[in-house]
Amino acid sequence: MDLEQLRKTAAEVVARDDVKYLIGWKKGSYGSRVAPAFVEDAASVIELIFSPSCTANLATYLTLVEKTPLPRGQETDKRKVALMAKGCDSRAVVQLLVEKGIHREDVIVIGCPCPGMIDQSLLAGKYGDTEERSEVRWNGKDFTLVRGGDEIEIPRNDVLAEKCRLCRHPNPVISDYLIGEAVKEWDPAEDSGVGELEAKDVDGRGDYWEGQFSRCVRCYSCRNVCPLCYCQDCILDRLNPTWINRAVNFSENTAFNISRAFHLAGRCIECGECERVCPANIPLGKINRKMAREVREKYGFEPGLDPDAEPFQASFKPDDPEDFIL
Amino acid sequence: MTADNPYIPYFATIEDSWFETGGDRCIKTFKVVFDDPAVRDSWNHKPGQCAMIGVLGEGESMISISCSPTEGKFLRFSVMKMGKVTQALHKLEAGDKMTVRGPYGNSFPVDDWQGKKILTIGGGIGQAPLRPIVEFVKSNREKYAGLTMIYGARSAGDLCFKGEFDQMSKRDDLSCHLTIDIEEEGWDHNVGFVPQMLLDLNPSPENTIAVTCGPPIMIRFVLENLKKLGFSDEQVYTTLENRMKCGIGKCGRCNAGCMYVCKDGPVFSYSVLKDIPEAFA
Amino acid sequence: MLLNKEKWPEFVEKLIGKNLWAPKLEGEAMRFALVAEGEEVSLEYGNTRVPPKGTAFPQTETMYRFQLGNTDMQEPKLEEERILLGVRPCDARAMAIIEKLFRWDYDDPYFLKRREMLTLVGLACNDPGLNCFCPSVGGAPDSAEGLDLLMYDLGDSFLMESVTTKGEALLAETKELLTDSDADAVKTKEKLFADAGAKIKRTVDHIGIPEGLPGLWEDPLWRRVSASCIGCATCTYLCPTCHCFDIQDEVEGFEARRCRMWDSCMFEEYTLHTSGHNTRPTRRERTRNRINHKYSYYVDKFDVIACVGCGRCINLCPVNIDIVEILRQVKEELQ
Amino acid sequence: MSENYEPNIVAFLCNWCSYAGADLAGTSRVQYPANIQVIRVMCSGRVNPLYVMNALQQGADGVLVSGCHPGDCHYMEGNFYARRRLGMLKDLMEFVGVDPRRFHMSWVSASEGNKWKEVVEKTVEDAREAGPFEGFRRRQIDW
Repeated sequence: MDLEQLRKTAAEVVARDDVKYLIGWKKGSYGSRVAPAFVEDAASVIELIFSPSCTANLATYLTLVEKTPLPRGQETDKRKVALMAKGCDSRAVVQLLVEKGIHREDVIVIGCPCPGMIDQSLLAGKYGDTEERSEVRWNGKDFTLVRGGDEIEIPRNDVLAEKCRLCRHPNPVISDYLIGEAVKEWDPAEDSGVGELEAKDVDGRGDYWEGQFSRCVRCYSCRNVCPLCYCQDCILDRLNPTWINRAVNFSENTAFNISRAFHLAGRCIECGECERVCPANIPLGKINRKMAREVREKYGFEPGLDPDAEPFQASFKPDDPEDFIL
Repeated sequence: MTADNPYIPYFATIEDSWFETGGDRCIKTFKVVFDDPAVRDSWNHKPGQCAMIGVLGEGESMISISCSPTEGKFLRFSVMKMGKVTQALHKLEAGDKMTVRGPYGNSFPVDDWQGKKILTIGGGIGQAPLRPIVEFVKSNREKYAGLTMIYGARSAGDLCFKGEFDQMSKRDDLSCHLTIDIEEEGWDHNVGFVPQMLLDLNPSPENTIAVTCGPPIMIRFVLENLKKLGFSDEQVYTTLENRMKCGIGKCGRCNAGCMYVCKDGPVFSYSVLKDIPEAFA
Repeated sequence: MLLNKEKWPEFVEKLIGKNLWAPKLEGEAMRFALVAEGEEVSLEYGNTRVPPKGTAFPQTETMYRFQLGNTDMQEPKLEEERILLGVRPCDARAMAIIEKLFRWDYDDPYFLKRREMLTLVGLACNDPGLNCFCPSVGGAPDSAEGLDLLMYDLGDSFLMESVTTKGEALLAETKELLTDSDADAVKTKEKLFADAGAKIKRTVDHIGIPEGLPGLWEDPLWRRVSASCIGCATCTYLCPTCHCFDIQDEVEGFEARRCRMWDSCMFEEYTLHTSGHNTRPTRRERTRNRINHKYSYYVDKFDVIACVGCGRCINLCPVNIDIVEILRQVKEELQ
Repeated sequence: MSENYEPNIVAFLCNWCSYAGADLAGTSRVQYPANIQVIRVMCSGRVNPLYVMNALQQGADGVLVSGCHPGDCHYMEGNFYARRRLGMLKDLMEFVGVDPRRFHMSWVSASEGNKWKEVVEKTVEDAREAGPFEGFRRRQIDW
């Protein structure tokens, strides 16, 4: 990744009058963590980075702006937001465009081709973690961990995030600026997580998910972090009528998780954020990927690729499969 | 609310209920009496306090007690139809039961105010917590130097406790000023906003306590205007309202700055409140 | 008293019949769970993912049951004694801290009863985690506050020190497994835990923060630190001192219950009035409230910081919002 | 499973076809199992997946959604949306461990009283085979 080019482009973009800020990455507070950066002026672009730690999906922030009532006479800030987008971030942007969650003219996409991101928990598990800042770099084929004065070679598959192993679109699908060269796409690994579950019988799967969903603490981080969960009025916060009780038990947790997954069927762009942030380690990605595959195979639809597509659940084809109908 | 569990409510039967205003967000007043005679006798609230009233199966809501303890062994609540609980409350009629626990919060220091002139400035449903003061002062009129009431609403139909004002304006030991925002037929009182009316009346701050309650925007301008009239911060009281669940300082959500509205409030002197920016959020 | 590690399985065995809860691996993380017959308890863990506050303040608990149209209310029976084995000192301290709130003027019967039924057997930290900062906020890797019994891992044995009569009773019950401690053991302990304290790298300088925080009300700092917040409840649900709850009625047919469940100040609807007005409308206000509540309001009311430095919110924040970093910035602004 | 277990089925029927079809079955005195509780909705496209889940949570052992045949929808295309959405819901529920025999969808027109009978029989039979639903049903409140 050419940081020089990134910062130069970023400086150029944030200097524009019609740009509010740029959402990118900066160093985090400890270890090899990174944190989202909101860059408002050209002087701050120096803090921008792009490294294998930038696993999260920044497209979330496009729809996370709370709209508070404005004092009389003030107008909403209609300036554009610039976004550093990997392959998966850009797919989220496209899907938001499809759903008219955002408008194309409101966003500037700075495409960052992505050679694959690390999973921090895998890294910490295998190579330890430190309070002191460290850095992970791409070194062509694998990763290098720079910690203290040491450089540790890390085989790619040791710490590669699951979503990246399965990734089919590492390059941004839309962009206004492209930083560096497009990366060579790799063959997605077989989705063994979903495969293993499919091999079980329905009761076996029920037991598996009961174990998982029972742990859910309903912190809603999966909902909040998801770039495509952006309803102003979420069914989960509704009290009247209360579809899903707020009580935390297996029944309500399952209802919550099914509705979350259902609302993302045909929309999920498989960025794996829900699974990454879950403090209870529930493999939410498996459900999402299963649904994404069903949609792909049965309906021939893949979300987040074509900004002019019809939203999957708000459209139909006369010849949709109906073998399940009595 | 039993001795060992403050979350268990008492049951109270609605003796009478009537609509104060109409419309989508209509206000209904309930006059309720506790089922348990022991509770009826031991219950002792002060003007300004609130109670958690609710309907089993729907939930509870913090509502100010809109009657003075001097009125009798009953409670009055004026409830605006807003959310899940208040909608359920509005379905109740005379003879139905509601749950009540409390009284919660601090109260207006009416005893400390003896010998002073009392000025209440209310807007809309904000008159509900002020009514106990008015009633309390009315029944202990000799202990107070004066009582002036300013009360306004959007329209004549939005005024609460209408029936009581005629009688009040006939008394010569207190003055009652009503106002509505927009002129309408058959209205022979003032027309204009409450803060403006306050300026027009120009009450003297001397030996006076001003108490205000109403929509946040009204409170803001009333406080400004009181300042213009020369009221010091210590002379001005207001009440706050936030979302509440427990009413006893446990559930955490009602704080404005370091003040828990359910326990440290709802009544605040402006001298305390002015240092808490969140109170005016 | 000393417990040789060879006797450890026997010690656990003795407690198992008594509703013993200990950290168990669930998913990829540790969580307190009931230990069944014949199970091994391992104390090889940093800290549990979800704090043990749930044993006294469950995520969802029934306050009372009733039938619609009936004035009869049944309260739950909370008379089940429970032993928690391997509680970290920070989590035990947190229990003591939130107990102050649950005793504030009105006694909270549910929390206090459940707390009374608990025996907390602590385990001092030999190897604190990388985001631990307990010494900065009044704790220590071997703090006994809130515990009934504290165990120190001395390598081949546990040094057991009772803190309360409950702890003493537990020691008395298992006395045939214990040997008297000696001066050496105490010396080893002191050395070990001085070292453990020294391993903690992260620090918070809270001097002046409780008084100074309200003065930073409109500081640009809050927008800066909350910009990346996604508004989830990870930091608050996993916080051992967060105690906010919501009360909801649940109805199934004519059977109903009023129950309470954890709530989080990071949720938008937490302070949302029915009118649509929100006193904390954006993540800026909500983040500000979280920090203020822990480091200022609670100090104002109960004279103790409502943060025990367990580091969970730092470890688990999806977007690396770091309370130590926020407090560093607060301190900077104050100077 | 007890010998005399009778499944509870909640059926969401569209107002224009399936409800009329069920009506016809009734007026024609077609005998079909009485395990079914009918909820009339204006269109099968109005059936929110939450309804299906809520029914299962609150004690249904099986759920049936029935609408007009493709192309016959009173609202032109409501049942096409329903087909896509509920088809996916079925896949999803199967993946998280809900027996696929518990959820069915059918097209029954206003004239198909006999088809209605077959659909109900099939649904009840499947639910009976699957047994009482214990999955994520709201369990008795327990302290």
